[in-house]
Amino acid sequence: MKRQGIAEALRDGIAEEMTRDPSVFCIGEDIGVPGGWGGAFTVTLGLAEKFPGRVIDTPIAELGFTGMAVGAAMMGMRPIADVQYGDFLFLASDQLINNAAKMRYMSGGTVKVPMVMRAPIGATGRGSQHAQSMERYFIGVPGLKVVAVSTAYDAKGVLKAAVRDDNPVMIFEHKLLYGSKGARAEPGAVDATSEIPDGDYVVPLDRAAVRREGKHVTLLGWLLMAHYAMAAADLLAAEGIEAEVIDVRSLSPIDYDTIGASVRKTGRVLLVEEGPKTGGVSAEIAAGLMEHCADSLMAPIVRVASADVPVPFTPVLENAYRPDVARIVAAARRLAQS
Amino acid sequence: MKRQGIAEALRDGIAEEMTRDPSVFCIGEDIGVPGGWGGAFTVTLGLAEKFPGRVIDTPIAELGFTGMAVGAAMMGMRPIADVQYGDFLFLASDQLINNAAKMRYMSGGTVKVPMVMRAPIGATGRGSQHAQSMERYFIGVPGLKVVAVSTAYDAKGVLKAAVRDDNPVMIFEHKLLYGSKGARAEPGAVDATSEIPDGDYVVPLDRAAVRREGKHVTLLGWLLMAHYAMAAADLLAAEGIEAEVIDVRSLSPIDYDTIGASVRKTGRVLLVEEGPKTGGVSAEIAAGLMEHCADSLMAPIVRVASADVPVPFTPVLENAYRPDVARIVAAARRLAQS
Amino acid sequence: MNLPASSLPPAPAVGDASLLHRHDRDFLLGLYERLVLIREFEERVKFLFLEGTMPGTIHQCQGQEATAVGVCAALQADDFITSTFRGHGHALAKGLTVQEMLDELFGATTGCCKGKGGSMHLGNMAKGMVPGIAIVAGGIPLAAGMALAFKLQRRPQVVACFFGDGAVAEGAFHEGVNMAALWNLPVVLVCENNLYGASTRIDKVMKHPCVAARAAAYGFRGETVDGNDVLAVHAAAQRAVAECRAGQGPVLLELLTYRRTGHSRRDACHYQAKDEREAWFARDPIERFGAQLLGRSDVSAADLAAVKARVEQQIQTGVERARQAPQPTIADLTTDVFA
Amino acid sequence: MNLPASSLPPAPAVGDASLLHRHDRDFLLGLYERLVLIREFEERVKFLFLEGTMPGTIHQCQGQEATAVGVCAALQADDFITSTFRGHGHALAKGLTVQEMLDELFGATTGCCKGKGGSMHLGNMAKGMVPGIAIVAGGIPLAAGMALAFKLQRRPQVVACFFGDGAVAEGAFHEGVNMAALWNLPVVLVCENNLYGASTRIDKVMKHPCVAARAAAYGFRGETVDGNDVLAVHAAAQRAVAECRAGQGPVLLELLTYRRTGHSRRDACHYQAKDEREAWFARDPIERFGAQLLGRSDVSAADLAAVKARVEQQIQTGVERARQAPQPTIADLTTDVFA
Ligand SMILES: Cc1ncc(C[n+]2csc(CCOP(=O)(O)OP(=O)(O)O)c2C)c(N)n1
Ligand SMILES: Cc1ncc(C[n+]2csc(CCOP(=O)(O)OP(=O)(O)O)c2C)c(N)n1
Ligand SMILES: [Mg+2]
Ligand SMILES: [Mg+2]
Repeated sequence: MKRQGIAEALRDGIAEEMTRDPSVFCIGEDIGVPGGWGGAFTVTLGLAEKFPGRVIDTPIAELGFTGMAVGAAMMGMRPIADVQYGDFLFLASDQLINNAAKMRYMSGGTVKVPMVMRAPIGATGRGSQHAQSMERYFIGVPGLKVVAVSTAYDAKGVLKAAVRDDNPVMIFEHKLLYGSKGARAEPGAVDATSEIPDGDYVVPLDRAAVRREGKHVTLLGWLLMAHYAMAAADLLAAEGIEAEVIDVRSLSPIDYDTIGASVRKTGRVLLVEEGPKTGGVSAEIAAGLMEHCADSLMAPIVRVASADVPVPFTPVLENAYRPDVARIVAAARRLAQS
Repeated sequence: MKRQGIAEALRDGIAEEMTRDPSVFCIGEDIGVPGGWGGAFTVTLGLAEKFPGRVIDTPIAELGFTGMAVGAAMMGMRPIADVQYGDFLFLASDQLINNAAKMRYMSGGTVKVPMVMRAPIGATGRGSQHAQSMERYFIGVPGLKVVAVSTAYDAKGVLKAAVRDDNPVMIFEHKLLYGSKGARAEPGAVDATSEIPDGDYVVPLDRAAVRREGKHVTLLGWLLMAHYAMAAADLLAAEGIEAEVIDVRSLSPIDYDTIGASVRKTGRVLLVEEGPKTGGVSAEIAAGLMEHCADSLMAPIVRVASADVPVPFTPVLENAYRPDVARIVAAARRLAQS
Repeated sequence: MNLPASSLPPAPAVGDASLLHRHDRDFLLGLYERLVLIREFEERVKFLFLEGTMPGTIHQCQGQEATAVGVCAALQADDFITSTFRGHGHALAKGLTVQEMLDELFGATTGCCKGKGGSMHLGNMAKGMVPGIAIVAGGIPLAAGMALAFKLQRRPQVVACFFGDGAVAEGAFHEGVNMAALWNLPVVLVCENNLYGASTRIDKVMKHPCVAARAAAYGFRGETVDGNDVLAVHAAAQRAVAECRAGQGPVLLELLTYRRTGHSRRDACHYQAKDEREAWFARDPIERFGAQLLGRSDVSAADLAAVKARVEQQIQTGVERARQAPQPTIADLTTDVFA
Repeated sequence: MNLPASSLPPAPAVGDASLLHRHDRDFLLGLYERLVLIREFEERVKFLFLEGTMPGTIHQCQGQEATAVGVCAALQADDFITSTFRGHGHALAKGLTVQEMLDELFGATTGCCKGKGGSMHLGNMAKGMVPGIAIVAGGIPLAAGMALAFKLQRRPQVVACFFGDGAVAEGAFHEGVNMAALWNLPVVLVCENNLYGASTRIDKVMKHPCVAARAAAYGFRGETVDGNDVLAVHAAAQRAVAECRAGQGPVLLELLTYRRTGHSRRDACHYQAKDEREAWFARDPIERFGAQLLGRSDVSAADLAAVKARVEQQIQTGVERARQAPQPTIADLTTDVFA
């Protein structure tokens, strides 16, 4: 057992998978440069020295190296690719969506694409182009699995499960949760450390996690918003409102079993999402819950999300853009009383 | 007045705008080649001869020419760009989403990007990579307007409104609705011709269109599915179920006024979407309607959409993939009786 | 041969006769049979498409047969190719059967992709062909990645990546080729330069329209070859494959050729100049190779006729069976999404 | 100057002394002042960031001042530039004020982008600077499109597009540059080759790491220039701008330079070799130009000191005001999305 942050836990998870399986390798920008940072958020720090030739620094060419990861995966390798900021996935999305996700289907089930694509997201004082919540663009792509990790325990377990999965898996991570240290530390970071067991473990790619039990209202969130929802639940409890908090975690497929069970208990659902309200993952969950458990809903599902604007730079507006604990509490209170 | 199909109506609309405003020009692949096709679906046929130097054939470089359209728009031009198949938008999405959509905001309101991006979508016997319903990927992007046109009248009016709009506008068109002729005709095409008035007119970019009035259930669709919904309404009427059919048309922003009025009347909503069910535009509309008019809903909102799979080639499966009139009728019947 | 536009790459020298005598009769007749097979296959598919019995869309390669055949003849069975929307020729050259391809085009479950792929996505991994990538240039990074896998796995395989002249303008070309060059990956980058990307002539999309010359910018070797000379293609491909296997890849082969048929479906090619078409028709790869073969004492006109007859028979049988081949049921819709 | 890695582009010749005497004193002191302004601005911003009073992130250009200043001095006020995440120097060189920039960095509504842009997106359209594009190479197609607009509108403007050596590997470079070349667009493609893309050295990402040589593949002119010699940069930019205005664009200028500071924020540059850093520090663009200037009879050390004092004062005032500048209110969140 040791206490680790997400960056460390991912690093160990990658190292363990690389040790276990020689077909695993890393590919991305600035991930293994001597004297460098181990990627934008230190996740691969030291791995290049440990696994010579298996941590591949690429030119700045997201479409190209993503396509290479797809091709290598088809030939039996298990690449772990990453982009420095999720926003750059737009450059790579043709290879992810048109090739990685469809190759198995259009080959009649004869091709496998066991690759992992990691991407940091979240608004963090960098302005519009290094801030977007990208998960919405991938949950509607058949053939991709999409996961978001908000604790170090999950990060390691999901990473390992993803590496071992025979399909393309996208893992979204949040810049404020990495616990990156030193020069790469983030202002506004939130503690996402966990006790990490010593042995091997995986976290399934298709299960939500109940983080706190409650009976009045179900709060659904992921990444930073899962943490904010927990903080909100604390405050709500002081008012006598017992919120159940679920970290949705698996964004595609969505775990309607776990979430549905909660909804049947509370009858009230508040979705919390970082990213503009329109067209987000919350829309899918809201629509899906109406299909799965409309009978249990005692009030309309509510979404608390960011404003429908690009991410502003100035801290005043960035903070107003993103849901915060106060907004979650207020919305949950209204919902619980409705 | 003359009867025209969508391809012809768009062609005339573009020609009229180019005549009216010298800053309008077209940019794309194979759009103005002598002896060529006028783009993949004949929309720009003959325009290069009529407007020398203003119909620009590009190399096959979607990211590049989209970025050029953004840049030209910023300098006072009004480009109409197009991709041959919507599926190729993944290659261009960085310029659309990171630049076109954000430029105004991140400049503090000093930049304008008056550009139009047209894209044909829909499953049409071409296999997985020439078939996707792409609108889902753009409705959640603040700064973009997204429209889908299902009649020739709308196509021309929306095109003109989009050209005159000072913001980036994406227009989605459906391959089976163009009414393309000759060598570019499409098997399975549906008649989308309209009587086109002689004078100038525009269709607003933010209004849905009620296509048929009814009181038992509201069918919401766009593009091909708007036509299928109309056909379904005919069959439902024969059973005594009066369906109101709304062509959502404006996918971002969504016209909750028009749609909400219908929901308040019928209390029952069936969304029909081509494209995988998960993560589609229907999810947003369902979630939005819950927020806008939950009190009027007499039954949970239902989505009829394509299967969560890549688009299959073989006609048997492609037809099973996409919602058809029978599936819409069956779902509407169940809903009306619920 | 004269190319009308002066800005085009120089015409390759006329076929090197010595190549003909380096090979034995069976090998040469084998190449000839593949060429004829592709031509007849394409002609029959065109007919079936136009008559309306075959579904989908088509992008065909009549006139370009020598590129596919010449390159694939230089590969081993366990080497790979990647292909495009225009992949029928590549597939036949890499050893896919007429039957599995026709079944696929008819949407049958016995097709090489169970009917889920279709004309633009033909492939068979067991035979070393990745399903065609119909996104122009989309196969280039993919092939570079396959080659990276071979290198990391210390396997001797190479991958030949087919793409068109039009693909050279795409960012994917640039990114994929640069990394292949950087890491000396075993990928033969085969540009089938048929002078047109869809309806657009190459000189409208490249100011300096020699594709092979692009290799130098990335620091590796490129070569322009007469793509309508199957032996020249084969020889160039053999050199390239050998370099790749020796860890000296990649190599860019620009194969000059011409599409005799429409870009897709019913395209009448009005954008191709008449004199250009005629000049290229006069150097049809199959006629030329047939004439060359007859210059050998051990090949007769009857041999060539026998090849043609055999091929026609094979295709005829294939079509009859494909028309009867089993169609999928709705349960098949949701299989094969995840492994 | 010696570059440690033999595969790097040849070092440019030492500054051409004749250039110094082609210009008048005011022009030269003006250049010097811009250089010093950028350096002092960056140093102050770094301090503010590290002390924690300035929000956001920073990408700075200490050591590269001569590229921005030399290029922008060759432009007219109504010419445009596009920039990157590393845009402070470009902005000051194009005439943005210290105040509007500092206000932006402090997130104030009086900033050049009302605080909505931030360090990576500084710009001011009225002064000919598009907000910085922080997607590597994303500004290249954009600049080509701006140049296309100038051509279509028959306006005499040109656009100078700044990007780094790292951007050359991106598809956007390839696609944008190809079209700029095809259509002879008036865009000066300014590659600030500081030998590193983030932590990655150029020889790890290009086998043939001469950026200027890339132009030939696209059929236009490229030139490598000593990017730490402001007069050489200015002269090259003037030639390029003249060609562009004459309809003979584009031109690719590769400006060899070096980043003295971290890639971003607190980066300590451990990936830069010590001897390399020292070699480049010895050719600091400001010190060199200062020494050159003192070689003129009409420039004294006191002149240079006066420049520095003026700049420091300007920045000091700017910082004081920026700290007090009005912050947005929540109502501003949803404005400026649509025109
Ligand atoms: C990314 C992308 N853009 C556009 C198209 C549409 N398209 C299909 S084939 C083609 C022309 C390709 O030309 P080339 O690469 O020379 O191949 P050829 O058709 O000559 O075999 C185009 C533009 C596409 N399939 N993919
Ligand atoms: C598309 C994209 N990929 C990656 C990054 C992350 N990133 C920011 S700057 C940078 C290095 C850029 O190098 P170069 O172009 O040489 O410019 P320099 O930093 O040297 O000024 C990288 C990789 C980015 N901003 N955009
Ligand atoms: Mg071609
Ligand atoms: Mg650099």
